[in-house]
Amino acid sequence: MIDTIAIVESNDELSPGYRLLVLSFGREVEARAGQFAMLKAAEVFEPLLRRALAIYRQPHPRRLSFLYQILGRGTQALSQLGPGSRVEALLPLGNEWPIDVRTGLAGVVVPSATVPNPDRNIVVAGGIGSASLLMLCEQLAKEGGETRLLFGAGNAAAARGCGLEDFAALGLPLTITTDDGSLGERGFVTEPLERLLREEDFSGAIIYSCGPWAMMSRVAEIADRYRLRCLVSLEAPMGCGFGVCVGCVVAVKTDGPPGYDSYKRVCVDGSIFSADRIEWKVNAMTHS
Amino acid sequence: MIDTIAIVESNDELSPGYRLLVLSFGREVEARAGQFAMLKAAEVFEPLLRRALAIYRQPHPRRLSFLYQILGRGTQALSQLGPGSRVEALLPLGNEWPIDVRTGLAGVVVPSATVPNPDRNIVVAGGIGSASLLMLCEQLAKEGGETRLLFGAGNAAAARGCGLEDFAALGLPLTITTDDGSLGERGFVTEPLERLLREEDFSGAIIYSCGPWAMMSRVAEIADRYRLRCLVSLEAPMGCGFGVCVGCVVAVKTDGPPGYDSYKRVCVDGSIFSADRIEWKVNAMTHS
Amino acid sequence: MEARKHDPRLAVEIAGIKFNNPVMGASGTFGYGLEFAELIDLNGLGGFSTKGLSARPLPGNPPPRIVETHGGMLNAIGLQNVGARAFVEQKLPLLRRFDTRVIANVFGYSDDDYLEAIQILNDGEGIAAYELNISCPNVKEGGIVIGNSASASARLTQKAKRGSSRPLIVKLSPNVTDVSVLARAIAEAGADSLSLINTIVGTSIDVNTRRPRLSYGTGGLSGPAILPIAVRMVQEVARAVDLPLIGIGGIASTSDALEFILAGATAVQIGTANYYDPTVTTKVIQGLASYCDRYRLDAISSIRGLAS
Amino acid sequence: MEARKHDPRLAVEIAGIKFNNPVMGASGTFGYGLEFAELIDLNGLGGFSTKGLSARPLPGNPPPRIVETHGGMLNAIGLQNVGARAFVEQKLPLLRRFDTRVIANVFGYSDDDYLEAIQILNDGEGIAAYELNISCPNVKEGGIVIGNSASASARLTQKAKRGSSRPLIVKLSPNVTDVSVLARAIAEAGADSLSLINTIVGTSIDVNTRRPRLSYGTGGLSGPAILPIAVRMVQEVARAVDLPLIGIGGIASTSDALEFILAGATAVQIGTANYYDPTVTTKVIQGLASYCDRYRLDAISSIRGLAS
Ligand SMILES: Cc1cc2nc3c(=O)[nH]c(=O)nc-3n(C[C@H](O)[C@H](O)[C@H](O)COP(=O)(O)OP(=O)(O)OC[C@H]3O[C@@H](n4cnc5c(N)ncnc54)[C@H](O)[C@@H]3O)c2cc1C
Ligand SMILES: Cc1cc2nc3c(=O)[nH]c(=O)nc-3n(C[C@H](O)[C@H](O)[C@H](O)COP(=O)(O)OP(=O)(O)OC[C@H]3O[C@@H](n4cnc5c(N)ncnc54)[C@H](O)[C@@H]3O)c2cc1C
Ligand SMILES: Cc1cc2nc3c(=O)[nH]c(=O)nc-3n(C[C@H](O)[C@H](O)[C@H](O)COP(=O)(O)O)c2cc1C
Ligand SMILES: Cc1cc2nc3c(=O)[nH]c(=O)nc-3n(C[C@H](O)[C@H](O)[C@H](O)COP(=O)(O)O)c2cc1C
Ligand code: FES
Ligand code: FES
Repeated sequence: MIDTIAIVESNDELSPGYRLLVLSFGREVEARAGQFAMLKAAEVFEPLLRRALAIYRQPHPRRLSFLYQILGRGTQALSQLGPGSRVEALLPLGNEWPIDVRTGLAGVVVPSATVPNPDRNIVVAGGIGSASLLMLCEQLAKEGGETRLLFGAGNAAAARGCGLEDFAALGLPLTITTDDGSLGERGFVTEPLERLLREEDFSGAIIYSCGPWAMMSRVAEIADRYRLRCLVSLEAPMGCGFGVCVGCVVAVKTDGPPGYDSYKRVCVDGSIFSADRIEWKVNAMTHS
Repeated sequence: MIDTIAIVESNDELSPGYRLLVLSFGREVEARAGQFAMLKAAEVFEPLLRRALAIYRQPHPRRLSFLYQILGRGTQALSQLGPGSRVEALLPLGNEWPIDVRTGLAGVVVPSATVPNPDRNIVVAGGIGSASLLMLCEQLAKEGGETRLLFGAGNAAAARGCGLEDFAALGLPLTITTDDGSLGERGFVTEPLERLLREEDFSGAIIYSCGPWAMMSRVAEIADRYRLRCLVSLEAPMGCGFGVCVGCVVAVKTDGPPGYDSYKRVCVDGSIFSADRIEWKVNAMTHS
Repeated sequence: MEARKHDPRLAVEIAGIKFNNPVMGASGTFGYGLEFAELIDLNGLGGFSTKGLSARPLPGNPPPRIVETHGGMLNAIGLQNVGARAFVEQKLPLLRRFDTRVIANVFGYSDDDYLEAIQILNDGEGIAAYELNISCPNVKEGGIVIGNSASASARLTQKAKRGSSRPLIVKLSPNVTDVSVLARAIAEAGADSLSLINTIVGTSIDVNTRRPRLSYGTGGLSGPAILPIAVRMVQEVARAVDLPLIGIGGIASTSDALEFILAGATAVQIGTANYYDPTVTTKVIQGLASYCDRYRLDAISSIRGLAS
Repeated sequence: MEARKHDPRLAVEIAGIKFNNPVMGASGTFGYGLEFAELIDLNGLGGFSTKGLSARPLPGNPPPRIVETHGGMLNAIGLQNVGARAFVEQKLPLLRRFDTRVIANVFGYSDDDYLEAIQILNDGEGIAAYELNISCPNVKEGGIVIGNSASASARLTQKAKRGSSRPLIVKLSPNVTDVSVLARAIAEAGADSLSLINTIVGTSIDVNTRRPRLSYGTGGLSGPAILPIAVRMVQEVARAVDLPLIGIGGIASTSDALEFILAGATAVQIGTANYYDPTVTTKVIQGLASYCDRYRLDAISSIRGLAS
């Protein structure tokens, strides 16, 4: 984990409300699939807190890219940065997607009992949650097992903003849904997931997912029904990103009465969790 | 007075820490010598308050320029704006330099008893206070009377930042001082003022001045000694710029006991005052 | 007076006074109202509260009187004002031309001062209500000295109510351990409405001169920085008393205003934001109408207190 | 432990404890200290206060626990912590490697809970002092429930002092009418030092869901927004009692820290700023040394209280 000043290489709009930020660092950074950074424009006094963004790609040992959606004041401030601007950055943060499941799901705090089949993977991306999944998909594509990619977004423009082209370029079998049907199937991305599991034999597959809370909760439900291992990367409002504010917690299942272990910090105990350990009903998000 | 969004045409550094901001407006603006505007970058949440900047020049009916020194958070935020950025602007504000003294010193709240000679003028600019004086000097140069210009700054670079070239271009007799002697005379600008009054006959002249509080206070003292009419443009921390917060006051001399009239608002009762009416000892400035 | 143009969904009533909408300018930040006539349509405004008026004109504190802080500002104006008489004679006649509610904010150094100011204002035509400022932190007598004590507040409220020909709004100090205790005492003493919050006492020190930045030493903190505290206090008071409340503190946007209404306020006053966004009141009024559109509300008052 | 490298001008003493400099991490924002070892040199830090420790581990409140506001944030963590025993056994041994002062922040739901936590911590080696957290606003018992009452605070202080083998710092609640009354009562009850301020109670409402944004309903406001209030309270307490004070509230820069020292604080704690600027403590320590250079100060403590 380093706290440093990065320089904006580019910050281009991919689609209205979505941008790709490329940062260059004074030294090499080691970033793994699923990790994130806390970022903030260096000369901006308000908002105070840095914002969590998944590491989208690493085009160069000293360069990282981030894909983000402009929502509120923090992402708005980021969107105004031009090349050469300074960005305060803390990274890399959080655990990584446990890709090589043969060596155990290292880094994922709450292990599951189901037996995974490392050669069959389903990746379910919802909205800008895609940003956390590209490096995972790159590696899954390389590993050679069977990987299905389900990609949901609000509409065609949003799908483009969520990096659809980069995902499509990987050559993995891809199903697209949009809420309004402007691209791919109309409806939620959980529909093709259910269909896939109903119509094909995916026993033992691992589901990787990132997206809105409600979507991931539904994915977890489906995985549970089909007794599949499911990993999710969660979001939560973050104060610090490195474990000290205890503000970013999610409720997890515990055996005993409520105790210190009832809540896990998304930033250091995650952001990737085994879906079956999450108390989905205790809402971690303000905006879900 | 209009509250509007202006667009940055240019915002170039004149010298380290000094910039010239050119704004374009959607409509014609009527700006008079000595008036000011309250400005703030439109997408910046902090600092909250707009900053007072004198109108430096009007290159076009829909365009105004401002010369400013980068001091704290507000001017720093302004300094970061590039062409095309949006600026929240309230203007024109305050009274104007009463150039045509033959028609009376209209707009100056507290009249003085001394009889001015409209054909002899001394302009004393200190630091970035110059920004308020260029349009006045342009008009005095046009009027044709005898005008002496005394221009003080910290050093040669600061003098350039305070618009020295623009003043020099007017062709008025010009004396420059710098604190460190890197340009012109070494010392404060009040020294050539005293010399001028001692060595030449400037009876009846009007002194116009803008600069740091301590300098203007000294100019006022000298004017008083030589029984000359002296007008100063004052600075004060401003909350609103249009008279409603009553935060920008200066203490003025009153005949009776302290009352509602003991304090005048720099923004609407000034910023130009007759120096003999100011209670110089009651400090209006946090930073003088 | 074009009554037609007012959005009926935004109308609210406080102590029998009808406001065209729940958005007002806050005392001390809206001058005598007239200063805004060039910038906004005063007829579109719910109302405003005047700068604190005292029986006699006051000079206020020496400068510096204001300093900006992160997310807010400190002020120690010290109630410089034209005096109640000049207000009635010079300002009110001009204000009567506008279709908006004028609230006279009243200040005194003693109970008698307050009563005298009210007496003078009782003669004025075009005042909708009085707002008793017992919460100004920038004076050595009156204001907060009364407002931080439930018993002193109640005593003055009772007297003021008796001496007043108009509905009485009492403006609460936030500088107390339990604002609901204060609110209950003032409600029982006969107030028609409560407004809150006034500014929170703070200070700022210049580390180079090593002196306070304000000549008065301390000042009152206002602006977005205090909004979360103000919303919480409105919620507490809404639970404690049955009076209409006017929410104040850091409002700079429609959603800020909605937070206060959801916390239990009938109307809101916008203060500091007027300084850096002089048309903010107009924007918030429009924003409330859009919110009604979006959620198909017949009346903005239908969401009052829903977050409690 | 390279004692040489410490700037002697910055050394301060509180209740007999020597701090290498007056800059500490504030409780609840500095974890158990170890989380910062990767980011700053802990040996350079004056000290830090741990997350509130209770006799038994606590789960804390359900999410959402934090929400950002203008110039600050609200938190309602609810004191999730590993418990005093686990702290002594798992964290302290690691902390003893660093040349910095560890202050154990202590919390309980009742007087007995506090005493029990202190009892457990008394066994731990490497704790410099206790900080009694009687000002946490995010719990239904203990914390602010005690800290807003001068008598309850004094009673607990007395008991804690008796049960404690170490100097006792009491952390004051800012949610009171007169913090100096509170301070005097706690000083008389035997506290060795006072720290202030804890967070100010606030709330934030989501105007779309029409519910509070925090699951707990209200939270504690921290960050630059509250600095002017905190500096004012330090000044008031410095005038009221003769104890060394630790100033807290919104510090994010050297000049912020200096404001507290000029107001009367011997040392400062930095909280929220650590979240968005994890090396802020180091920067402020360097900044204080530069200030000493600039004004040729032999000791930073020589300017303590000068603005009063
Ligand atoms: C580990 C992690 C990785 C993330 N990766 C990405 C990414 O790669 N790309 C991307 O665009 N976004 C990502 N997010 C979400 C991103 O952090 C939020 O969108 C951002 O913080 C919103 O900040 P804002 O200032 O724009 O909005 P705010 O003004 O803070 O809020 C705007 C809206 O977003 C909601 N919100 C606030 N905080 C969060 C949050 N942490 N997560 C989600 N919603 C929030 C608010 O409730 C509000 O409705 C990630 C979040 C986490 C925790
Ligand atoms: C009528 C008027 C006209 C002005 N015209 C110009 C101009 O043309 N060009 C220009 O560069 N400046 C001008 N100023 C001064 C300018 O407004 C301040 O420099 C600016 O407000 C400082 O803001 P900041 O955020 O950069 O600094 P802050 O962070 O607010 O403060 C930085 C330093 O400046 C001091 N300061 C704060 N407010 C003021 C203030 N209003 N005036 C002076 N010092 C202040 C502070 O005490 C501090 O020491 C004018 C001021 C007034 C009142
Ligand atoms: C400069 C200034 C002057 C004020 N004067 C008064 C006053 O005369 N009477 C009063 O009741 N409140 C006064 N207030 C308080 C405001 O009306 C309001 O309660 C407070 O500023 C909080 O709202 P805000 O955060 O929107 O500004 C004043 C506030 C400011 C900033
Ligand atoms: C997330 C969070 C958790 C906190 N937890 C504690 C705590 O456990 N014990 C305590 O005494 N203070 C706690 N505090 C209060 C801080 O120590 C500090 O008093 C307060 O935040 C003001 O300082 P700041 O503005 O620098 O953050 C907490 C503050 C925050 C923001
Ligand atoms: S964001 Fe602070 S602990 Fe996770
Ligand atoms: S700046 Fe507000 S009255 Fe002058």
